[in-house]
Amino acid sequence: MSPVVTRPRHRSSAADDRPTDLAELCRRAADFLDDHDGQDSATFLRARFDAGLAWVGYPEGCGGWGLPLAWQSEVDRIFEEAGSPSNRPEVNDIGLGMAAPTILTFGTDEQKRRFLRPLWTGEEIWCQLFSEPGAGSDLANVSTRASRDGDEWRVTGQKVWTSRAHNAQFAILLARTDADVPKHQGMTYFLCDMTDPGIDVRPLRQITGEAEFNEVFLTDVRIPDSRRLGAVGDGWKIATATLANERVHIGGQGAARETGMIGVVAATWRRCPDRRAPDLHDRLMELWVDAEVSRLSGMRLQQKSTHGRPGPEGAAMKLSFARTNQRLTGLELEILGEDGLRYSDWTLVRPEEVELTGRDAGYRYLRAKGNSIEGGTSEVLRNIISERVLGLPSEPRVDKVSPWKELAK
Amino acid sequence: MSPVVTRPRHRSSAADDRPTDLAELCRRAADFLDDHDGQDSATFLRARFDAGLAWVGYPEGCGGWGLPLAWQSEVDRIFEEAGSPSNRPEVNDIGLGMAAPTILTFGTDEQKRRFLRPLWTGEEIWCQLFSEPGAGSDLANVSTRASRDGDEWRVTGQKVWTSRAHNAQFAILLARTDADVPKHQGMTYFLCDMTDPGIDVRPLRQITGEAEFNEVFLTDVRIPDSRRLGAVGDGWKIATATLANERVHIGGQGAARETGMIGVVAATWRRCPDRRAPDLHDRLMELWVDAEVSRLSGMRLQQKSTHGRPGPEGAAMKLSFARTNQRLTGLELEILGEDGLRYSDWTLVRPEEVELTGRDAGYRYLRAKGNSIEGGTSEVLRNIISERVLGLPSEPRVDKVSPWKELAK
Amino acid sequence: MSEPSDLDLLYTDVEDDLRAVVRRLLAQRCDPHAVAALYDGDRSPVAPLWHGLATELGLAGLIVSEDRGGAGATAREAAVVLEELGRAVAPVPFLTSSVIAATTLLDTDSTLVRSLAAGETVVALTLPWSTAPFDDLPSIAVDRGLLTGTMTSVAGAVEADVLLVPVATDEGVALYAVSSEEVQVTPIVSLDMTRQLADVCFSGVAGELMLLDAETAVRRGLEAGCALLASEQLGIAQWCLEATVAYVKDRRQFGRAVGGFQALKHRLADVYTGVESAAAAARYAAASLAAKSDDLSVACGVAQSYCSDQAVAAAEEAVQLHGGIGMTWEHPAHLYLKRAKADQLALGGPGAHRRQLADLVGISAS
Amino acid sequence: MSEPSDLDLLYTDVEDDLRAVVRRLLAQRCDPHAVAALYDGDRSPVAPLWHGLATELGLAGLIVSEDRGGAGATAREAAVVLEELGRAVAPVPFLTSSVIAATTLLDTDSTLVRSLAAGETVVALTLPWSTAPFDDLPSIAVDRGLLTGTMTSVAGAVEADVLLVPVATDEGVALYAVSSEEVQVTPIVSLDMTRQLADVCFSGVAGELMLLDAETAVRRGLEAGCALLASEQLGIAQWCLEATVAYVKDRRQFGRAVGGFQALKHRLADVYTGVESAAAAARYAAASLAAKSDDLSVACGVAQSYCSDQAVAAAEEAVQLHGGIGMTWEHPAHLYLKRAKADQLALGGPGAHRRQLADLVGISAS
Repeated sequence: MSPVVTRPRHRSSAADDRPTDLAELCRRAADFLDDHDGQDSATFLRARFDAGLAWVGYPEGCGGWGLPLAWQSEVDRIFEEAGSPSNRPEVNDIGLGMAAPTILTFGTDEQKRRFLRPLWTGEEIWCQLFSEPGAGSDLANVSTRASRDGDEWRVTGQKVWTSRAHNAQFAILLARTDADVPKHQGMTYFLCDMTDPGIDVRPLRQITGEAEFNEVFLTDVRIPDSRRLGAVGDGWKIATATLANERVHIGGQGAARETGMIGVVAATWRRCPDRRAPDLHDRLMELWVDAEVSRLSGMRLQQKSTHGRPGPEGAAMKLSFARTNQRLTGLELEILGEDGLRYSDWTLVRPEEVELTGRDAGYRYLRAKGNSIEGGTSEVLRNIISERVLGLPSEPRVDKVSPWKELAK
Repeated sequence: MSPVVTRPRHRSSAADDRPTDLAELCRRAADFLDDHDGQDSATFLRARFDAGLAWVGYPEGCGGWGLPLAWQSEVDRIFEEAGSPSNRPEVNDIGLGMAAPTILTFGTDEQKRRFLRPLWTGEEIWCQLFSEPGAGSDLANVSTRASRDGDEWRVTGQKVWTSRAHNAQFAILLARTDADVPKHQGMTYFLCDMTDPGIDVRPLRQITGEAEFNEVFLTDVRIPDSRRLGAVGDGWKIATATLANERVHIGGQGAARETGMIGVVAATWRRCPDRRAPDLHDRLMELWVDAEVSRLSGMRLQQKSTHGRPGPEGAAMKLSFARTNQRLTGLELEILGEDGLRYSDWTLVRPEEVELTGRDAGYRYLRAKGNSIEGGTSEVLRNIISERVLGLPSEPRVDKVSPWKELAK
Repeated sequence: MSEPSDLDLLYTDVEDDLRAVVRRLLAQRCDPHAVAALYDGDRSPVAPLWHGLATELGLAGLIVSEDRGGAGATAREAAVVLEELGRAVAPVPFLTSSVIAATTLLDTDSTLVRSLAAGETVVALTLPWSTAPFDDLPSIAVDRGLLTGTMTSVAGAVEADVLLVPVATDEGVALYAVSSEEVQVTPIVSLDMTRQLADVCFSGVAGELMLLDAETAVRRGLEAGCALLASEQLGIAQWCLEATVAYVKDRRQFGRAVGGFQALKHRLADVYTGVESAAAAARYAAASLAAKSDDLSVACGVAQSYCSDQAVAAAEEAVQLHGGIGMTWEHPAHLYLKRAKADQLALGGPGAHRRQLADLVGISAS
Repeated sequence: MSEPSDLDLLYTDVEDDLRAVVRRLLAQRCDPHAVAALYDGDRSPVAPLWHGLATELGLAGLIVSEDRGGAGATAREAAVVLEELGRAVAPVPFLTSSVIAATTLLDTDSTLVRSLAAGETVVALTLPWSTAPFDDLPSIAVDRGLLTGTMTSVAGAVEADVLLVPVATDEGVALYAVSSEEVQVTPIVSLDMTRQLADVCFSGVAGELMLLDAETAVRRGLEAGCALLASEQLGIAQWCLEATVAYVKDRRQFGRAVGGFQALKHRLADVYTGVESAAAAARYAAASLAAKSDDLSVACGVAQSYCSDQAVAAAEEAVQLHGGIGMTWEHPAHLYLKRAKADQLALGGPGAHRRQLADLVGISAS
C-alpha cells in the first residue's frame, strides 16, 4: 500500500524506510526515544505519530508503517518502560477504538490528514452520536435529520448514551438524510464538530447516581459537506463497520483466575466469616465456577481467533459475562446483609473512567445491570447467536422494505 | 330447560319431579339405595342414571335434573358411603370429562340418548382422537381426512397421544373435511366406533418404558353421518369446547400441605440422613416453598372461581406445577446419589392409571418431563398468559387465512 | 409441623375500598420525581404524605384496637395498604411504626399506643433493619436507668419521635422508650433512600421502661413486619410487571411493538406467574397474622422466602426489559429495584427464612 | 490456590483425525435403535462395537505408553474419543477400563496393563459409580488372601474380564485383581442402560495383590475419570443442541418453522452458550490431566461442577423442545437424558465437587 497522505517530514532520518522486522522497529523506537526528551507531551506525541510509531499497523503517513498488528504491543512497551508521555487512551477510547479505524477505512485523504494525528495524540477527544431515544437495539431507526444546504448540512435531533460528549471536540454522527427510502438506506455518516453552537450536552444520570453518559441535543448544527464520511446514504454500512470494533473487550481473555467481579465477591466472602451461610456458599461456588469457565472460554476464544476476528461466538462470552456479574453482585449484597443496605454516595458526578468492580457493593449491583444493555442487549445477542451461529430463521421483519417515514414510530 | 330425551321409566316413584333442594335430593338418593341392592353393577348404574342421580347438573333424561353442580359431591358421597357399585371414573376420564359435556352441548337428542348412559355407567369407554404427529401444539393442523360417501364418511389418517384407545369403544374424532378453506374452518367432529376394522391401535412407548398412550391408524374407517357431532366445518369450535374442560385438574386445589411430589421428595430427604448436603438442602427448601406457594395459589384460584370457570390464570398454575415437579424429581435423584442410578423396570407395560408420584425416583424424574408437554406445552401456556392475560400482541400468523392445502407442511 | 389454615386469600369489598382511597392519595402526593429527589436529600414530600396517610386517612393506628384509639382493623387491611405503598415506593414509616412498633407495643399498657394510633407520634423499634424475628436480638446496655450503646442501620428512626429500645437486663431483653430528641440519630446513605436507615447512638440517656420481659413482644413485632413486608414486596412486583407490560406494548423496535417479541412475552409470562404466586403467599401471611393462626411462622417463612426474591426478580426484569431507559435516573424503575433489593435484605433475608422454615417443617439440614 | 495453567484448549489436527475415525465407526456400529434395545436387555451390539473401538481402532490402550503396548497418546486424545462416545451414547467400557482402570494400573508393574491395552482384557475398578475421587473409599474385606463383601452399583463390571478391588488392610487400601468369572456380578436395572451397573459379590474368592498402598492410585484413576467424564458430558450436550436445532428448523407449527419462534431461539442461544462454556471447561480438564498440571484438581472440580449440570440442562431442553416426540421411546432424545442424568450422579456429582473445590480455592463454607 502506498502512502495515501503526504506526510509532514519532521525528521529526515530512518523514518523514510519501512522497518522490515520487529527488531528493526524496536530499534526505531529506541532511536526515537534517544532523540526526544518528552518534556512537552504534545510535541513528543506528534513526533511519535509522524515517525510511524503510533499505530504501527496503520499505513505510512497515518501514524504507522502498515506493519503486523501484533508488533504494536512491543512498541507500546518500549515507550511505556521509558516513561515517555502517554496519549491517555483510557480517556479517548471511542476516538481510538471506533472513530480512527472508521476514518482510516472510509475517510478521504484530507480527512485522514486532518483528524488522525490529533485524535491519536489525545489533543482531540471523540464521542459517538449514534443511539437515540427511539433507536436503541434498532439502531437503524435514527430520526436525527441532516438536510443539505449548499456546501453544508444542517442537523437537528437528539442523541443519547453518549459518553465523553461533554469533553469531546468531535463526534462520529449518524443522521437520516433521506426519509423516503427504507430505513437502512437513508442514513449518512458525518464527522461533527462538538463545539458547534447548536450542540447542547446534558448529563444523563443513571441508576447509580452517576452520569457516565450524556444526552446530546442538536439544533440546526452545521456540518460542511467535506466532513461527510463516505457517500450519502452509506451511513448504515459505515456505522456497522464502526460497531464491529465495539464488542471485543468483554471477557477474561488471558486474565488470571479470580479476576474481575468474582475476585471482589470472593474477597468479601473471605473478609466476612460471620456472614457465611450454606445457601450463600453454594451460590458463590456456582458463580465461582461460572466465572472460571468464562475465563477459560475467553482463553479458548482468544486461541481460536489468533489469526482472525472473534466471530459471533463473542456474543456468548458477553452473555455469560453479564449474567455472572449480575448474579455475583446480587449475591454480594446478600452476603453483606446489613452492610449491603448502605450505599457510598448518590451525588451526581461525571466519572472520567468507569470501573465495574469499583466503589461499593451497592454500586456494583446497580452498575452491573448495564452489562446486559450496553454494547448490545442480551436479547439482541441471543438473536445473533440463534440466527448467525445456529442458523435459525430470523424474525419476521416489516421494517426493512417500507420507506422509513411510513413506519409507525 | 325441558327434557330433551324421552326417559325410560324404570321407576314410577318420586323420580317424576325435579328435587327442589339438596335435602330432597339426598332423600332421593337414600330412597334409591333402599330400592336397589347393587348386586349387579351394570343394572344398578343404569338405574341410577335413569333416576337422575348420575350427573345431577345434567338435564332430566341425561342422567340428572339440571341441579346446581355443587350438589354432585353430596350425592356421590352418599352412594360411596353406602358402598354401592362405582362407575370407575378413573378409567373413563376422557369419556366423563370431555366426551360427555361435548355431546351434551352439541349432540342431537338421538346422540345423547344413545351415548350418555353407557358412557356414564362405564360400559363404554371413550378416547380422544385429536392430536396428530403434524398437529401438536398447532392442533388445528389435523390432516386426517374424512370424505363423504353417501350416508357415511370415510376416514383415513393417523392420530397420536391417545390414552385408553386400546380399550375404548368410542372416540371423539376431529378430521379434515375441506382442505380448500383455511385450516380452522375445514374440520368436522365425529363420534367414532373404535371397533371399526379400519382402526389399528398400537402402543406408543414413552421415555419411562411404559405406554400410557397409543398411536391410532385409521384406514378407510366408516362413520355414519348420524354420528357427526355438530355441523360440517364446525369441528374446531366444538374441539375447542372439548379442550376447555381439560386444563382444570392441575394444581393443589384444596390439597393438604406436602401433597404430591413435594411430599414424596421430602419423605426421601427425611429417610436418607446420610445423603444430606447443604446445597441439596437449600434447593429442597426453595422447592418446598415453591410447592407450598403453588398450593396456596391453587387455593386462591379456587376461591376466585367459585362462581365461574378458572380463567387463563390456570395456565400459570400449570406452568408452576410442571416446573416445580421437574425440579423436585431432578433433585430427588441427586439426593439419592447411588440409589438414583437404579431404575425399577423398563418393561413395556400399559398402565391403566398413571400416578405421577408413583414407582421410583427415576420414573418420577422421567415422567415429570411430560408435565410441560401434555395438556398444553409450557410454551403455549406462556403464549396464552402473555396474550390473553397481559394483552401483549399475538405472534404474526400466516396460517389463519390461506387454504389449508396451500400451507407448507 | 403446624397445620395450615383455610383462610380467605382474596380481597373483601372493604379492602378494595381502602385500596382505592390509599391509591388516590398516593397518586396525589407521591410523585415518582419527588421520590427520586429523596436520593438527593430532599425529604420535603415525606411529611405531607405521611400526614395524609396517618391522620387524614387515619391509617397510623389501622391495626390498633378502637378502644386504644385505633381503627380496629386487622393485618389483612394493613397488607392492602402496604401493597399500595410498595406500588408507589412511598417513603413513609407505616411498616416500621404502624405495624412493627404498634404490634410490639400491643403487649404493653403504654399510652404511647394511643398517640401512635392518632398519628401524633411516630415510633420505631430500634434494631438493625436486617434483623430476623428468630435472630439473637442485639441490645443496648443499661446502667441505673441510663441507656448506652449504638444500634446501626435502624429503619424508621429518621422519622421517629420515639424509639423503642431492646435493652439487655439480667432477666433478659427489656423494652425502653426514649424520645428521639435525646439520642443521636445519624441518617446513613442507604441503598434504598425511600426507607432511609440511621445509626442511633445512646450516650447515657434516660429511658422509660415499657416492658420488662419484652423478647416475645419484640419478636412478635418483627414477625408481623415479615408477614406484611411480603405485601409491600408484592406491590413492588406488581408495579414492575404492569409498568413493563405497558412499556413493551408502546415501545417499537424493528417496526414492531417489542411486546410482540416472543422471548419477551414468555419472560413476562414468567413474571406474571411469579407475581400471582407472590400474591397467594403474601395474602396467606397477612390472613394468618390477622387470624392469629398457629401456622403464622410457616406462613411468614414462606412469604419472605418467596416474595423477597420475587420482588427482586420482577424489578430486575423491569430494568432489563425497559432497555436503556430503565437504567436512567429519569425513569422510576430504579426506585423499585433499590427498594426490592433492600427489602430482600430486611428482616432476615430469604436464605435465613428458608433455614428457619426447614426447622419448622422438619426438613433438617443435616 | 494452585496456579492455573496456560494450556491449549483447541483440537490438534491429530485429534480431529482421531475424532473422524471414531465418529465413522460409531455411525456404522452404534445405531440409536440398537442402543435403545439395551433397555430391553438386548446387549448384542456391545461386543462388536467395543471390538471395533478397542482392537480395530486400537483405542483400548490409547493412554497406555507404547512400551507397555498402548498407543502412547494423552488424556487430550482420550477426551476426544469420549466426546464422540457421548455424542453416540455408546455402550462401551472405554471410560471405565481404558481411562479409570488403566490410570489406576499405571502405578503398578502388572502385565494386566498390556492385555488391557491390547483390547484383550476389559478391566473395571470395583467401586460404586457415584464415588468421588475425594470420598472415603469403600472397600472389600480380606482374610488370608480371600476377599469377602459386596460392592454395589459398579460401572464397567458387566463388561469386565478382571475386576480391580480396593481392599481394606491394616496399612490402608490395597488393590487386588480378581477374574470376574470367580465373583457374582449381578447386573442391575439402571437409569442409564448404556452404562449398565452391577452389584459385585465376593464370597471368599482369592485375589491377586496388585498394589499394597493403593489409595493414591485409586484416587488418581477416579480423578482421571472425572476429568474425562466432562468430555463425555460435552458430547452429550453437543448432540442435544445439534439435534434440537435441526428439529426446530424442520418442524412446522402455526405455518412456521418452530425454530423461528423467538422464545425457542433465545433458549437455544442459552444452550449454545452453555455448550461452548462446557467445551472450555472439559478441554481444560483434559489438557490439565495430559500435562500432569498442579491445577488438575481444580480443573476437575470446575469441569464436573459445570459439565454435569450442563449436559442435563441440554438434554432436558432437547426433550422439551422436541415437544411430544422427545417423550417417546422411538426418538433417541431419551437415551441422552438418561445418560446425562446418570452421568450427573457419577463420580461425586456437582454439589460434592463444588464443596471440594471450595476447599481447594480457599472459600470456606463456614
